[in-house]
Amino acid sequence: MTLTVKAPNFEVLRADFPILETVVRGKQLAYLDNAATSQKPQLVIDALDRYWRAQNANVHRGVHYLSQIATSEFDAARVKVQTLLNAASSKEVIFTRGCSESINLVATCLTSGASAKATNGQKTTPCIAEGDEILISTMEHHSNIVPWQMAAERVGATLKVIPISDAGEIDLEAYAGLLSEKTKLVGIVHVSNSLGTVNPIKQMVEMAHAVGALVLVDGAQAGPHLSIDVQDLDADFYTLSCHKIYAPTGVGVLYGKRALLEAMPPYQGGGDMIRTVSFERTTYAELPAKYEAGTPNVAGVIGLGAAIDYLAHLGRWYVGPEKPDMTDREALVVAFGAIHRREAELANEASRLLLEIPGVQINGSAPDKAGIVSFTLDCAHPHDIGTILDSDGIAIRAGHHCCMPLMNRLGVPATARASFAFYNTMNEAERLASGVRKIKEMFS
Amino acid sequence: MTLTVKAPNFEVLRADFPILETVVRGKQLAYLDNAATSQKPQLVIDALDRYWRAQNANVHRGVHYLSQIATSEFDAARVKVQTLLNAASSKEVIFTRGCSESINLVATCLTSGASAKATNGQKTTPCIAEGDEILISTMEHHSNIVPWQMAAERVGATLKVIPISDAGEIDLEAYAGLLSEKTKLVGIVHVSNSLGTVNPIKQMVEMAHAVGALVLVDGAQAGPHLSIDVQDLDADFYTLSCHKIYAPTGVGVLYGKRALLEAMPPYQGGGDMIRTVSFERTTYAELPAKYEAGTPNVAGVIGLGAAIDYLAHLGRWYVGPEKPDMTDREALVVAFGAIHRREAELANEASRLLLEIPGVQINGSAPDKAGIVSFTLDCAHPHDIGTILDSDGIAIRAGHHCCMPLMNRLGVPATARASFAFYNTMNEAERLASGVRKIKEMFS
Amino acid sequence: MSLDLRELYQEVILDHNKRPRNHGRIEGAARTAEGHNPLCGDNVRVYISTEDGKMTDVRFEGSGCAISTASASLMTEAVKGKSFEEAEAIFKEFQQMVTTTGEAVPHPDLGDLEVFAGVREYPVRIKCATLPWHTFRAALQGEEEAVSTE
Amino acid sequence: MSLDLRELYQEVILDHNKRPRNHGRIEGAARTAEGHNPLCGDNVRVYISTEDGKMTDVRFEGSGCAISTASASLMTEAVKGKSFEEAEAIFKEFQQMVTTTGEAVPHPDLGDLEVFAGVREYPVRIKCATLPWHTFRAALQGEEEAVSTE
Ligand SMILES: Cc1ncc(COP(=O)(O)O)c(C=O)c1O
Ligand SMILES: Cc1ncc(COP(=O)(O)O)c(C=O)c1O
Ligand code: FES
Ligand code: FES
Repeated sequence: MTLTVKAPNFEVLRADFPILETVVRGKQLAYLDNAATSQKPQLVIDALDRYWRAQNANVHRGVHYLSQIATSEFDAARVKVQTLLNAASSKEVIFTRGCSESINLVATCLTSGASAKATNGQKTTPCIAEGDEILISTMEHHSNIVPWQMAAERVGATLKVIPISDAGEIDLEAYAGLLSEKTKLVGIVHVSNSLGTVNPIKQMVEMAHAVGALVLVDGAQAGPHLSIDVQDLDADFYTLSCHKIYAPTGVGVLYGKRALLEAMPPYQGGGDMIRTVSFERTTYAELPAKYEAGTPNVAGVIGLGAAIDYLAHLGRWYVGPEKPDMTDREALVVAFGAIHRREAELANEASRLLLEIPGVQINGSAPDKAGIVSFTLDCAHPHDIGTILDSDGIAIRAGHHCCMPLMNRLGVPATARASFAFYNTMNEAERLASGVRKIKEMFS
Repeated sequence: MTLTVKAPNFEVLRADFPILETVVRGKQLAYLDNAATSQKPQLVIDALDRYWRAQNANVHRGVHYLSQIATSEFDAARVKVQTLLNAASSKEVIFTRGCSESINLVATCLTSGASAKATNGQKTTPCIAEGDEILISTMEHHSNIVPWQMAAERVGATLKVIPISDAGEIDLEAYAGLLSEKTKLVGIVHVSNSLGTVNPIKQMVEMAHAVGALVLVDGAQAGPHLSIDVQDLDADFYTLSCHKIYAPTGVGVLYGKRALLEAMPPYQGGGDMIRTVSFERTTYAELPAKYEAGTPNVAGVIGLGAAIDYLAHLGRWYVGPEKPDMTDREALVVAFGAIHRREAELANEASRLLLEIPGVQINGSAPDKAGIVSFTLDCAHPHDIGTILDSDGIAIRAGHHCCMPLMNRLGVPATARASFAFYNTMNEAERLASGVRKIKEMFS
Repeated sequence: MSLDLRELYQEVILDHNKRPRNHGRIEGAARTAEGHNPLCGDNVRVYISTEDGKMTDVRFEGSGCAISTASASLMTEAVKGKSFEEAEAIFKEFQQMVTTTGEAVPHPDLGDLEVFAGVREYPVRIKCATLPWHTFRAALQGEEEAVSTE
Repeated sequence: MSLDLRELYQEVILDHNKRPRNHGRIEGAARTAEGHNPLCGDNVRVYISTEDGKMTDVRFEGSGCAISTASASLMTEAVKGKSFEEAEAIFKEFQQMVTTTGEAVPHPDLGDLEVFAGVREYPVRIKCATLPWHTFRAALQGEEEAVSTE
């Protein structure tokens, strides 16, 4: 879809996010910690409020009025996620507690061979076994490392690591060399939360499939910034962290190809994930219920639906009244195109200004980056930077960003990270840089 | 604590729950589906709204203003849960996605012997192994059956079932007979969601401990109605479903004795649950972080804190101005005493009126029951009852209530269930009964 | 009781629920299948006897609500003596009637089955009405495993 | 820059951060321990030499922020030459100063260490200030495993 309109002013969208009005120690909040969690638009806050006041009930199997409303809103949100990811079926969308749980689910179910018998009479169960290899990369978040370490240990598989270049990009040659028939699974982050690098997922999936390996894509940081098409990527599993996509906390998404999710054993047991239970024999429900034991986060999922609505509105607003009959999917594609450009603009300007300060080093210089600027300053520890910027109302994150192996690779114990959302401004990027400049002076 | 005041009028509390104003098909909503999920007081709705507008950030390790507020509210909620359960330490309170996940966590970690090596150098790890026995009861919810079936199958343990009497009470003699040195774990529901029976947990725990078995108490239905003291019960694990305790969806609690939680291997891997990660060796964080991989449901947990505040307010309101310096724990004990009495009153009246209708049978006649009335009518299927009552604005649940084995024991495919909260009224109990009477006429 | 509800629980339905027609099994039936409604746990089994491409007898057994029982009862009456194609055509129209939202249109071809028109206002009960039909079709197609309405 | 912040990053702290005193290891130290701050991943190692119940030398190594580095540096200065009991008394007062909320009170006994009074306004940074001290005490108690501030 090509845009014929002049880009509208993103700053008007700030009014949709009430928290951006916050004043911190006398200064206007500059929220540059979006990679940790995003802020929520009024539309989402209102949907939640409405839910608690007028719709709250447990979903599924309820015959009464509230239960029917809650169920239909809940089911509608699943279809919205299907649209967001361009999944072939809404049955391929599993709601979890978060991106971390989504990854754990896959890592556990692919290595719980013993329970595989319990599935609904499936013949072949995808499974990682002794001697098999799991490939992940140096830039993974702990949530895409530790579950695989635990899984590998459980079955006696080997975890191998794809190296990265100094610029913070996957070493594709090394990746090709590591792939073999032993490789059963590749776990790779779509957008690095520490570097901002956007990885060449489509190509990596193709290479993995050529040796018969499955691919799980950790989309925690891609979800808020890129338009995702799981069918085009041909990813076997794709995970989202919904609180980073302008939706409430406590919701994650696991997308999985239907045949895989059907063949895998169940994860957690409990209400809703069963078909029949007896002490002798329990049979499991069909997708997506099979992987959703217990009462789901009904309000959170409905809030996620509202967040996706907001993004579609954003796409329509961006295009203007010219394309009144855009589908939701088209509107989302437009929205993310615009968001990605806007965030890159902000991050590039922040990087440029920071690099003018002697002693600043930026980690991650891939050409295609999401709005993340990870940096260090020679004379000050990232936590000192964080505390001092906070006193100017500027919220950034300092630390290892749940990427200790990557910090090791970069040779730093921690970094300071400013992460941008479309509602940030050029002025905020400038405030960040001038804050860092003051720290430089103070600590030299 | 003895009360010297005359019981205040519970009906004034209805004003705290905005959803109770709902009009369904022209009739005022009578929400009698509280065992499925409870409604939320304004205090909780407001806390959530405030969170999204003024406090939202990712918790832990954040140095900036919002992150500090969110973290301190989040941590405070953990202490409130400690008070609610009278746990010895807030480190014994683990936040999960729900009661089902809490039970799965324990079932998995007690049977994942292989991963036990990975814990922080613990010597003895509590573990269920081949040939061991797990005891659960006939009246368990699927969430306290299926995880144990899966766990037993994983390691080759045997699942045994404690029978119940016709009145819906645990057969304690049979229980004594089933307990042996082979018994490694007893999983028992505190309050049955289908029968309302309050089980003699303290005695059952004592009996289990005498043979060296651990006890997990499924407190999903006890949390909203009884004052719980895990130290007095001496339960090894206790689980809560927070959306049933006037708190948001997407939050559960696992209480576990510290020594056990420390000795058990971790459950899910990811951010926040680690101490250090390297590709060679990962060490795990201390409690409670060890069991909380990934971003938690921050808003949900803070909402839970507000729900506990509300319950403490309720206790203070009930006592009146006489005891200005009650502790929160004392206020909660008072609140639940009052709630339990009020709900029993409502449920008893509903039972009495229903039993006047020929063909009505009530399932569960234990002397000490929580506010649950499960019934069948000879001429109408529970779902027909549910649909017809709904058209009168009366919300009940019909079905197997995630208790298929219990339905089998009762010899019914399903029941209709009215479940009361303290905000229900005598008038609602009467409307229920007169609705059922009309159905009787219609279907005879 | 509301008007809506009278639309759902019409006299014909209440009657067929109380005294279901063609209730019971056919020993050695040519075709049979079991259906299961995962929303409530109810089951129905349908038996079919055939001769010369016509269904000479159709019966059912199982536990269910008034809607599913009456639907099974009325279905057996509607398809008895019909060919498979004729039955399929009835099913199609029936399904369309109970799942189409919007302005109600008359379905005179359905005869007594038209009493289920009100079900479309009760989304969670639609499966009650269609369960017997899905099971019937599974029996025709000779499916072995229990079908579910999902 | 806000006043509050000047309270936290006092000149003395900035100075000890830039030029930490007693920085380095003591080969064959009588006592040593490693401390770890799980909030940030930073580490510190403390070495102690003793003679006749007095600490003749105390040094530290590690990576940390300005607060923890300056705290380690000022701690080594404060405890050198002291007995274990005297050091423990200083620690107690120091800890009280950085963790007590409410009206600030002077702590003249702490000498230079009083520059950390501002830390109490920054809850997430308190562990930075106490990490060296917890590590020091672990070394005194001869703990083998790395201690953490949690
Ligand atoms: C007795 C009992 N146990 C467990 C559960 C499961 O709780 P949740 O659905 O919140 O995981 C429930 C509620 O549905 C219950 O009533
Ligand atoms: C790249 C990446 N993967 C996984 C996660 C984990 O997501 P969550 O904490 O929502 O489970 C995060 C966010 O913290 C992330 O940035
Ligand atoms: S409620 Fe079970 S078939 Fe209708
Ligand atoms: S930030 Fe690590 S010790 Fe201060």
